[in-house]
Amino acid sequence: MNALLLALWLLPLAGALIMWALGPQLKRGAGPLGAAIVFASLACAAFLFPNASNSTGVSETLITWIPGYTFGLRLDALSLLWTLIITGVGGLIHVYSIGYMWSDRAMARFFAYLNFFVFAMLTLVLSDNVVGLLVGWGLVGLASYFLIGFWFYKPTAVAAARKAFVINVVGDVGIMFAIFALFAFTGSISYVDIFAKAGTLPVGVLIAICMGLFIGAAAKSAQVPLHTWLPDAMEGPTPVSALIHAATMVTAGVYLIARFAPLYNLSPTAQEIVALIGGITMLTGAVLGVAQWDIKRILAYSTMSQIGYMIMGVGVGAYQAGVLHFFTHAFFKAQLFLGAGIIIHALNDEQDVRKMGGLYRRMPFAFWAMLLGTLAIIGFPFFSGSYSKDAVIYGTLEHGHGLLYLAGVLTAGITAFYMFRMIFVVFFGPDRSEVPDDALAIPPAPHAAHAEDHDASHAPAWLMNVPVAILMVPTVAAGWLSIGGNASPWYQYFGTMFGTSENVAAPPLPIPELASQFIVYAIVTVGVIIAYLRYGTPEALRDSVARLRAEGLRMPVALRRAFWFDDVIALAIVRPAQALGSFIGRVIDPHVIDAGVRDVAWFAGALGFFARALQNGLVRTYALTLAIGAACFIAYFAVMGAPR
Amino acid sequence: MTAFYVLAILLIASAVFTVTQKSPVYSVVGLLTNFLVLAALYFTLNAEFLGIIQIVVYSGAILMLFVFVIALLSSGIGPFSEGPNRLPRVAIPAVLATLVAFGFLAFGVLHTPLAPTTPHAASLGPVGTANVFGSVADFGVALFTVQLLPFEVTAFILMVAVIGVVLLAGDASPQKTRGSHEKSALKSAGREPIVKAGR
Amino acid sequence: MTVELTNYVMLSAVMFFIGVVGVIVRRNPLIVLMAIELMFNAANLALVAFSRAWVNNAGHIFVFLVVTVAAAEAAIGLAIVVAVFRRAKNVDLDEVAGMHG
Amino acid sequence: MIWALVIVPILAGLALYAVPRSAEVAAKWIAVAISFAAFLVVAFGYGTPDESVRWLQRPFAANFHVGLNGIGYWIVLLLTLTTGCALMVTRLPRGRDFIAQMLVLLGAMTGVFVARDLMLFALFWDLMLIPVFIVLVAWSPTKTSATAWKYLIYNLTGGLALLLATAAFGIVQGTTDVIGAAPGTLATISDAWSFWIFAGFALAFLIKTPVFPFHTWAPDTYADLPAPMAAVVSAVQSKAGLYGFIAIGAPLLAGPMHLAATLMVALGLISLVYGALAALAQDDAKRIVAYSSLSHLGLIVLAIFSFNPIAYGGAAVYIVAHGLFSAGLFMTIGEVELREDTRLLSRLGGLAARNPRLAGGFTIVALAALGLPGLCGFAGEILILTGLYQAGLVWQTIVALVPIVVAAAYMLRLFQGAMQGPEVDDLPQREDLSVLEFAALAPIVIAIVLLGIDPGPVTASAGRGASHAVVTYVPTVTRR
Repeated sequence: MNALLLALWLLPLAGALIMWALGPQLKRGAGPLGAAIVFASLACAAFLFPNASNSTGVSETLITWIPGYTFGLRLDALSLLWTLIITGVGGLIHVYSIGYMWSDRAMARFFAYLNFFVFAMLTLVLSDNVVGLLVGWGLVGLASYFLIGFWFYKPTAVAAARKAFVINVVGDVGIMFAIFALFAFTGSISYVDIFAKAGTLPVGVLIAICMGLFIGAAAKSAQVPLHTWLPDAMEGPTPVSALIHAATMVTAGVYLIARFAPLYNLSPTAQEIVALIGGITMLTGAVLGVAQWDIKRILAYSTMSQIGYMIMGVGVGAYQAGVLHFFTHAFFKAQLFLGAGIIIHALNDEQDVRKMGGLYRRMPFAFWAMLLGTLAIIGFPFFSGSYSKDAVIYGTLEHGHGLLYLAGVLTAGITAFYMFRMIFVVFFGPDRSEVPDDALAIPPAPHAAHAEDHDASHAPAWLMNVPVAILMVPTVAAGWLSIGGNASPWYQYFGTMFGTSENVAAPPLPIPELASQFIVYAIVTVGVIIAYLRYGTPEALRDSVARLRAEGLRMPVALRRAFWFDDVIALAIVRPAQALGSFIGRVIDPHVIDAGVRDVAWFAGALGFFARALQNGLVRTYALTLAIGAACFIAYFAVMGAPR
Repeated sequence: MTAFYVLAILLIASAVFTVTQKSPVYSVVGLLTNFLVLAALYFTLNAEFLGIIQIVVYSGAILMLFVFVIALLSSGIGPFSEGPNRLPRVAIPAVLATLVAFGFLAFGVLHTPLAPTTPHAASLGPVGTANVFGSVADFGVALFTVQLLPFEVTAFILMVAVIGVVLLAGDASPQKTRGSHEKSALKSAGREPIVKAGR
Repeated sequence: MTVELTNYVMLSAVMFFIGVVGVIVRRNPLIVLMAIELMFNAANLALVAFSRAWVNNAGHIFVFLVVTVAAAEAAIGLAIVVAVFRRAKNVDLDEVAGMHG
Repeated sequence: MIWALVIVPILAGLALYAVPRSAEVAAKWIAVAISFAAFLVVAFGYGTPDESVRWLQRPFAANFHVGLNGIGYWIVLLLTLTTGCALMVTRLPRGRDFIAQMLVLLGAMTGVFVARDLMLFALFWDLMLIPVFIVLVAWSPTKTSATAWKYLIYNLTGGLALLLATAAFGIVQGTTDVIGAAPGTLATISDAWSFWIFAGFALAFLIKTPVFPFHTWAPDTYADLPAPMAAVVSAVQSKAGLYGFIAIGAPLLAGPMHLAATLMVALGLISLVYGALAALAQDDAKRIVAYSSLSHLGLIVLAIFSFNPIAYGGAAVYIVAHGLFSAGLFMTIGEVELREDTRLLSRLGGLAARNPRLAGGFTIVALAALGLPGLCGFAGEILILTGLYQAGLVWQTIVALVPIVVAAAYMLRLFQGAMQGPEVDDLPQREDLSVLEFAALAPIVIAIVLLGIDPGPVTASAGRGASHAVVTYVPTVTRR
């Protein structure tokens, strides 16, 4: 049993080390090897399912640093869910990557990183203690760093990777603070001990801990204002975006808050803040999604928005609903990214939707994949997304957050609008790939040359299509697990694992769940219709070039600059820190501190100069000095008495 | 008691005379007086052997050395004509420091019990008797038994002094020695001489 | 009224400081050497007086040693004076400043 | 056997001057063999019985007393390992002489950490300055030896203070054979004396570490020292001061340690933030590492003066961890400089494309330095900060968290500036690490990972024994 758990955890690490060490020798063999290892992990998880799918699960103690700092593994219902997604969706994306990275010479390095990521993410969710979680937290950040900066000869990729890493370190620091407080008050880092003593924590400390954890969650899960790294992270290869920046890593924040439900339940204040930030992120992401032209950035902002839903869900205390949205989102967002990847790959790395158009005819498979994903994400009835999203939206109402409810409904409408905007612009209308950039008002961008690392051969198409096809099933059906409310398999699976929030004031519900669902559907329909009127009507499709050009030129500055988040952070934090750094390094250190020391040296020299004048070589001066010294001695002993 | 004060006045007067004379010859005479008076004081303090030593060694040997040197230097070209005073007001701080030191010393001496008795309280028998405190026998026994090591070290010091004097004064003309010849050539070329030449 | 030990010590101090002033103020090396001899003898006087008061002849021995050292010192000092005179034809201490820094 | 660890390298170093200049390779391999032999002796020699020979009886008792245990054991292990690895990659003009100096340095520094007598400690403390000074003069990249003098004057000032304090300690206590003595066997020193004795020790330790505002010698020294010696000096010599606080200050002078805590915590905190910010703006790769050392070592000072057992354990881990990754950083930067003839970030870039092995090694040491969870830097950091918080220094803990973010920024700037981005055309672009150079980096990387996974043995070595006195010290009300 334990061997299985260890194998589940360590297999991807072994794979990463093997591929890293043997990289050049493996050539394209690295891809299948990496995928096989991840599926082996999945098999281990499947074998463990019967024992692990409850709130205690299986566990294993590994290392003790000092008393209280004990590390171990723990696979319970929550971590099992994540494990299955990581290895399952991860395995499919591995297969897909074989095709996507076929012509990249650094394929072994890529799969080493991917396997390392899987290992890191498993460390995160399998850890039975908060420091182990932080280790996983840092390692997934590292894997993300490696993969965003995979094409390290592109300066934009390097900058994006650094930004992602540094912002994630901000999150790490938040979790570290929570660890210190937890250890100081409970004397342990393991979940079991912490939760056992959760009730004894003072209120202020509890809020501080929850906020520290939430800073970590916000940085990892791209919550406002720590979200700016996520759109930039799209510099990485598309399978990476699908795996790390959509399906798994960015949802770690949801895992963290669900994992620490026993603490959050005790602190309504912290819950309010979490839910509020989640709601703001949800809305911000959706609004910014409207303004994007890069297909991956559209998906990135939609990811941010959807994670906002999840965070809002777990924040208000609707843990099952939030986690369900993670579950369905993992499938349909992976689907969307992989579909986008097929398009990007076929168009030789063109990512601007204005240069696409009419792809329905050229790539029907990609179209259907994207359409299914879109229907799921907007919450179209009977698709997976509708169940989870409705559960989250209604959850806010159940826990008495009317304003968040309205925001959730509104966001659902905006989501429908920008997703169908993408569908119409990409798949319908004329092919605009030959239209010059000026005609579409696309600003010229320096193109980084990275052809040198490619060879000309192309992968068989099925390598990329099969994983997408497989993902179609859960994209449609994953939500069906939750049909039937509390009696459904989904709610039974978790049971009472999350406990209940302290603030169950049980407000009277203004509307029943079914009514809420219909409200959402209505708003979604409105969003789709607006998108159709604007981008999908025959006239709109006909003069799409002119319309897209006009839209690009008339885009409000606020949206174009993504609400100035980057600018404010740069102006308020990054620049001052750099300025202070150069001030210290170039002014204070050499000219104040070192100069102070030099002044002491100069003073000693000056003293020597005067002392030199005393050494005039005249015996009489020396004798006088001696006499004065002797007088001083005599005076001292005459006054103080003789030494005994 | 009267004797003490007479001797004390003589002692101080001769000391002052010694340091104030322009010519060293007069100073030597002052110093001689001083030593003789001191020897007398030693006798009053039962230190008969030291009194004799004082006359023999100091007055007889050391002062003779001074006289010889004065004679030697005077035979040259006016060596004692002094140049400009490089430390014109040195007397003021010197006297000041001395007075301060003396004041504190006096303060300390007057406020501290120095000895259980006055020097003449313990009666020791007349000076000149054998085997009494301070007699030659008493002194000799101490010197050759308990204090033997210091005595031998003294001998060593004297030997070193003899060698030193021979080295310093025996080198009649520096130009004749090869080493110092080269050195002086080097110095006159490069830097100031250690001892400035007279004008 | 007897002669106290204090009287001897004060006499010795006076003589000593006369020597000190002599050493500092005079520019003739021979007289400086003589002033040094005065200081030696002042110290000797104090030693002898203490020795008598404590009835302990260690002081006498010390005076004996001082006398021998003084003899050595005078010999060396005078030799230096002669050596300097040979080089400089002048023994004014204000002219002999080769040790200046 | 412990004495052999000290004497053999010094004698071998002096003997190397008898080897012909042309036999540089032989000299190098002799030195490498000696270092790794010493490493093995140390590795299997934990808790070897102390060796003691009578030295002085007056004015106080002092012995030639050496021992191999506690935190000193780990530092000596680190020292022999890093010296061996650094020697393997030494490629310098007048190589034989440089290697000889490295061996002397090895012996002298081993002496510092195995000495169990304060006088002996002070003796080796000054001895270990000499090879560094000689190398700074003889292998100076500039015409002047200003850096060498700066190094020497700073550290001799500290050495003098150390010597005076040791002498005072010996006179007051009657013996200096006290390092590692069982608690409670020594008489307590009166407040007036112990304060001044501690002040002397503290000045020496703060200069050596270095801690703001005594740090300005360090960036110059590290920048001018050839990379192999910079690696060893920054890895181990800078630990002498911290070792002193833990092994001498904490057990023997608990009272003044508590008295000085506020000041020391402030200095540690300033160093921590100041070093991190200064590192952000440097162009010279070695200076980035030098300032980052200032920052990291400030954290250890903070830990030592929190008087918390967990923080002491963390300090021990971080001492070893910092030794490992700063040695690794200086070695990799040395490799970069050998290849590209420069170490200015504004000139470097894109080396990873042609130097994957160098980039791989650089990645791991840089990640350890920025405190990536799972590597040794993190293990030390989190234990220290846990202890700090537990000791009630909440605000200090929060301030100490900020440089962790800054560390990520400057370390990535260093790594990416040299290794990533587009390739720079006007660089020589020489070949990747040879197998030998890779093998020299490998032990350090392995140690970084192992220590990051399980720092337990190291925490045990320093946490409880040495810190016992200072942790349990209850300040009595003293008259002022």
